[in-house]
Amino acid sequence: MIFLVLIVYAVLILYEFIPLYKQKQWPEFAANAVLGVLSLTVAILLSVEVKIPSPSKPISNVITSVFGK
Amino acid sequence: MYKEQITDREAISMLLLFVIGSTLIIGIGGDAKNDAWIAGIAGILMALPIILVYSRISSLFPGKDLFDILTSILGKVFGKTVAVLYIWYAFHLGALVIRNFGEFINTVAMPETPMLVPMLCLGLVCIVAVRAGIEVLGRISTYLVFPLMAIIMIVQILAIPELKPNYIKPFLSQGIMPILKGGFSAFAFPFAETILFIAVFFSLKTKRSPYKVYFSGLSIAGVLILLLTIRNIMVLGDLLGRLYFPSHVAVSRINIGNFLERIEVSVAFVFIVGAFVKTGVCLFAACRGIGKVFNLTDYKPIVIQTGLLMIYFSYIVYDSIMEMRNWAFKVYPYYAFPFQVILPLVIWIAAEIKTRKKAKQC
Amino acid sequence: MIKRFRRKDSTDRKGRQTDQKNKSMTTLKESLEENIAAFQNIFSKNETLIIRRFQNKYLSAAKCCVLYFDGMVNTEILNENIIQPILSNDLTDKISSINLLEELQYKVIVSNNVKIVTDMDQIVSSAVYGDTIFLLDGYAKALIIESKGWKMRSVDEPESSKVVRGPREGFTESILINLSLVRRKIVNPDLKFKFREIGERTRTKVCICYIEGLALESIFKELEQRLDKIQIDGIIDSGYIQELIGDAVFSPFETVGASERPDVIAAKLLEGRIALFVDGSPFVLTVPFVIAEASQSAEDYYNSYIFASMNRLLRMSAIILAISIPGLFLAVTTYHQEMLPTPLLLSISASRQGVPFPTVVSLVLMLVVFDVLREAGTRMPTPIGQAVNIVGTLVLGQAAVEAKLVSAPVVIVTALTGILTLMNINLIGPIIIMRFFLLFGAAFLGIYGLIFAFILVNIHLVTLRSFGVPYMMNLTSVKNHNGQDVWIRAPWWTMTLRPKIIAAKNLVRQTTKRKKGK
Amino acid sequence: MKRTRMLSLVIMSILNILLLAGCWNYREVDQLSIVAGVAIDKGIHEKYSLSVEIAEISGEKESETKSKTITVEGKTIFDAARNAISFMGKKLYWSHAKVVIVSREVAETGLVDILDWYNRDAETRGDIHILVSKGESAKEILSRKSTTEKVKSFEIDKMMENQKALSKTSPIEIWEITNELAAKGVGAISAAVDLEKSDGEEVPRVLGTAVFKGNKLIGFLDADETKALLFIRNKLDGGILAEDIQMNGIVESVSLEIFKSKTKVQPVVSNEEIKMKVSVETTVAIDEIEGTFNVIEDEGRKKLEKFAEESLKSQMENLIKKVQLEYGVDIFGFGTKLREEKPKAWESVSSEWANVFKDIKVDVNVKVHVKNSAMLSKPLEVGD
Repeated sequence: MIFLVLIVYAVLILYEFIPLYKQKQWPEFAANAVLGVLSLTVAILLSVEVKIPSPSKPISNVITSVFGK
Repeated sequence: MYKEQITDREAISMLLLFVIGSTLIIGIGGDAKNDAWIAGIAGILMALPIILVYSRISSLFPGKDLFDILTSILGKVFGKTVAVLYIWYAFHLGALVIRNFGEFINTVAMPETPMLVPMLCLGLVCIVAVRAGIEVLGRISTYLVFPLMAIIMIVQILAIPELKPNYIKPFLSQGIMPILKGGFSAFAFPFAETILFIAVFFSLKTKRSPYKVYFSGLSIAGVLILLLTIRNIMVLGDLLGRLYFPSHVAVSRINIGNFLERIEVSVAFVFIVGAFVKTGVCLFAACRGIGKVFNLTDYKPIVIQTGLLMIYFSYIVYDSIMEMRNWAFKVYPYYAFPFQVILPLVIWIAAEIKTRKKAKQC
Repeated sequence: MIKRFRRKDSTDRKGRQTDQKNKSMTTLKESLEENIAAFQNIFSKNETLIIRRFQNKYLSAAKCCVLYFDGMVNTEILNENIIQPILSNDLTDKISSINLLEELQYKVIVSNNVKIVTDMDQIVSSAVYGDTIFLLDGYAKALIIESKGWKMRSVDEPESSKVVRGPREGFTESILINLSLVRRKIVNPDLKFKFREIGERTRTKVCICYIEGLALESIFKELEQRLDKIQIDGIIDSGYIQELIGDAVFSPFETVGASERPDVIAAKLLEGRIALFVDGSPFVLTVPFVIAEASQSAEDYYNSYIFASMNRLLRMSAIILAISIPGLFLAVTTYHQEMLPTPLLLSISASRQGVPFPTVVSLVLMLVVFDVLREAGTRMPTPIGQAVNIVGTLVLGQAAVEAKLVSAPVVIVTALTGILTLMNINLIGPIIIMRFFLLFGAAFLGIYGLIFAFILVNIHLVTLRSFGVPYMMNLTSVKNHNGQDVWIRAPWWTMTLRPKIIAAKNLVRQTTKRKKGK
Repeated sequence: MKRTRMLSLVIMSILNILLLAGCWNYREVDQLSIVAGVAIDKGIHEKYSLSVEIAEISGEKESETKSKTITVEGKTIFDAARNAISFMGKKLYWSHAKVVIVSREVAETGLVDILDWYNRDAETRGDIHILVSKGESAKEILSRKSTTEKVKSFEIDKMMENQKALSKTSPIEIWEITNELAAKGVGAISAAVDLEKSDGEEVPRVLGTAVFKGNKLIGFLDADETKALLFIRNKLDGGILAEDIQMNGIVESVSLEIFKSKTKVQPVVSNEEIKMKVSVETTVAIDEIEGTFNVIEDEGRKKLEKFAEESLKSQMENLIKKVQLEYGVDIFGFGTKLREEKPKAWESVSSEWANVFKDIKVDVNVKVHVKNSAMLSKPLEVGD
């Protein structure tokens, strides 16, 4: 699974980042890199089955405490 | 940047698909039981004034999207903060739709398939479409709206023998509260979600267009949703409130002469098309917002990463379908309220003041 | 990566071109023998070059020579209209010998098209194209006398698109005849022809043809620009150009239309399209091209509109079915068995007993086999082709089922899709590719995968444009008479407007709306 | 731009191919054992015993449908259904099942367990018929030799489908009975099936109705009572009324075929008292006259209509009385009608509806209209 993720991201880097780098679109490159690193981390965490906390739980807790059930 | 432009017709189709997309499958007004259709009407009525606000905001700033509007009336810092909030909302909503789809496939058709797989497929299709631009999304909506309407209508007609009109009686048996509650949840999901379209309508041609698009799109969608809700009530009766996906079960009851039966898959087509457009619009809004906040010239390069993040997020957003249902009906209306009502009202008032001032100066 | 290759290639080609240019850069001299020697040098090692020297009986100054290529010229024209008048007439009393070459051109040579030319390049290319070069001693000029006379196929019914009703002529390989075929149908000075040559080595004549006042200038300019960009050594068929000027390079869908029928081309010109004639090819290209055209047949416009609309609908639905049937079958039998009626499920189940391959594999296998048979059949001489068909359909299909290699329903599905595919002869390529795409979608996620694949195909189609015109144009529009010629063929009396966008300049096709032949 | 778009397509196809190796829900048709019907009994060792009839086609050219019945036990229905794997290797495929037969014993202990799984599971479908076996064992019914169809369950399904022309049982699908169990103010019913001797062999016969109180079986109605029940429930689409008609002291029989029947149940609330008004309007045709009475002429026809009306009325009244006294379950759906028409009155009685129902007054009105007399315009005449 993790290999698959890595392969896919390698392909993505080839076809997403390299053209941006060549065209010198730095803001795009930076934004993309930030998002890319984020998504790669999440993907790897998911592929090794780490449980990532969901934000919907706290939100729903807050709302039920405010408005009641 | 190449100026993208969509016609009114494309915008209406998109709005229509956006609104009916996941609603068809989840259903509205579950609390109100056999008065769900009244709840639907209540939801539409509640949505009308806020839709007016949305259209007004949109038409006050022709050629500008939500995020431009935010920065131009709320100032750079505050505007961008609100923009981030809307990006989050679009992102979250897109993830929820993907998740709904994943749960649907997992529950109804493919329990053995990991849920991530259908979600990934839906997400990838959306990424491809959004990367191609909002124009493509608009045009493909006009093409998909036809088979979709045809399917809905055919299924509706085929369901006529299964209808039991007495299920709809008595009216208002539960009192007015469940209806208001159901109406409110129908208002939040799906009608007021169209707030995201302000991020799309920069590409409309004329100033009047937002009104036309919002109203005709919503009225068609509203009528369709009402029709389907009434059908579901008449076919399913009391079972309605107990099902995760009422439309699916209602359609599965159809049996014409023992050969035209088991046509639930048609519902899946409607759902996929709707979910595709809805997720596409959400993804587009999120990407465009990110692009605006980071001052990018083009949002297209970040679509893939944002889309992937959206898919992953949808995977972790709920633990189970039970949580999803609870969230969709109980939590979501309140959670979405600021995005759908409070912030737009603030924006609207600020915008009116700003334009008045400008007019005076001239 | 592809770009890099292309760049390298083009520089290479330029090198060769200059090389060729140097060789023909010699200019004409006054001496006849020197000129002949120059030509012999240019066409060295070319034994089809024939040089005939002759002289007028009465005027010794009229010492001349004709050069031509054997087999390219009409020798009758050459003998009776050029050589004979110059050879045997008494030129002395008729003309002065001061400007002898022009005198000959005006008064002696009997030919419909004679030009005085000094440019060596032009002389060489016309000679190669079948004209005769006439050289006169003492003049550094040459006459080019038209004498093309090679053998040509006559105008007959096109093989690729036969009709029961409608004109039976088809284009030939000669560009001039082709142009005349269209010209005859649109007798109007607004019909414009613009020639150019493409191909560094083949010097293929290409003609852009359009109706002024109908065709969009922007599209015309775009076409010219794209033609300018072509740098290729040879054009053998219009297919080369079709691919070189097409919009979507990676798409299986054609974005340039091609037809073998003059009536079709004339009709398209009248709708505001631009046609591109290529010498040597009976297929004339049209731009812009939208997908709706692919399922239009010439006959639709000649038959009763009701029948034509029915045929059109059949063809359109055949496209959708041919793409989706294998995928649908696969999805239903392997993912959604509940969709089948019980007796059908039982019989499919029975027919699969003992078949080792999964349904996907056998479907792919059979579809490929069908395409192999189709491909084999099209290139075969007719009698052998029939044999191939019989072996393929009867023997292979039957035997495969009996040997339990595939199940009978798979064979049925394959045959059905095969026939449906052949209904739209113009779209065979895209249909086959799309079909496999949808099939894999179905194999992956059942009917949901199929729908996803379908949406992807749609996205692809929506992004396609042909010369700025959306490829899916008019498929869902009914406004402004745009949808009248897509899913159906509306009656002629209602089609008062041309399709928008394509003919944005002048939309009116008929001024009055007439009904019932009043 | 174009390149990247294409490449995302390519990535998707690569993913496809990579994952194709594990198409999770991919299953070939020949790997399924198609369940045609199921009979549920009390198990000997475990709680339930499931007898599953499996439809198969064998043979190459002259294919032949066959059926096989296997019996599995389990703690729950789903457990039993999965246990089947250990018997036959293949997984049972439930989407094409046609009937569920519940034994009397199981029905008496409660239906909910069975219905829940059937409605909850995604593979099983709600639109199949449910029957209660009058005899002890439900398995027996599936294991009898079938007469017309090769698969017993399909045959029973056909019987249920064609009941419309007979109206002696109440075909009901699982989702309907689920709805009725859940709904307030209506008691659940289902079709009943029994083994009967015919040509010296015991064959199943679908006849009568099973009546439930809550989700527990409390009794059966016979064929005629079922017809009356169907009349009141407005579920009657056909069937025969065989009427004995008395004229001048002689009794002869006339068969009337029901073409159309419409029943209106109207709750009437006056002075805290709830009354039900049942009005039936039936269109019939004379299809058989045993004897020579002229019931076709005006006078005779009026008489015939009257006879039919009265006998129908008494049948219905008897049934209502019987149900009120014996079972005390509102299988007619009066409560639902009351809820729909007079929600306020319903609110006041809903908590003790069972008791209210027992004493409720029902006013039955029947109108029979003879439409035609089939092919003959006169009764047959018998000469000397």
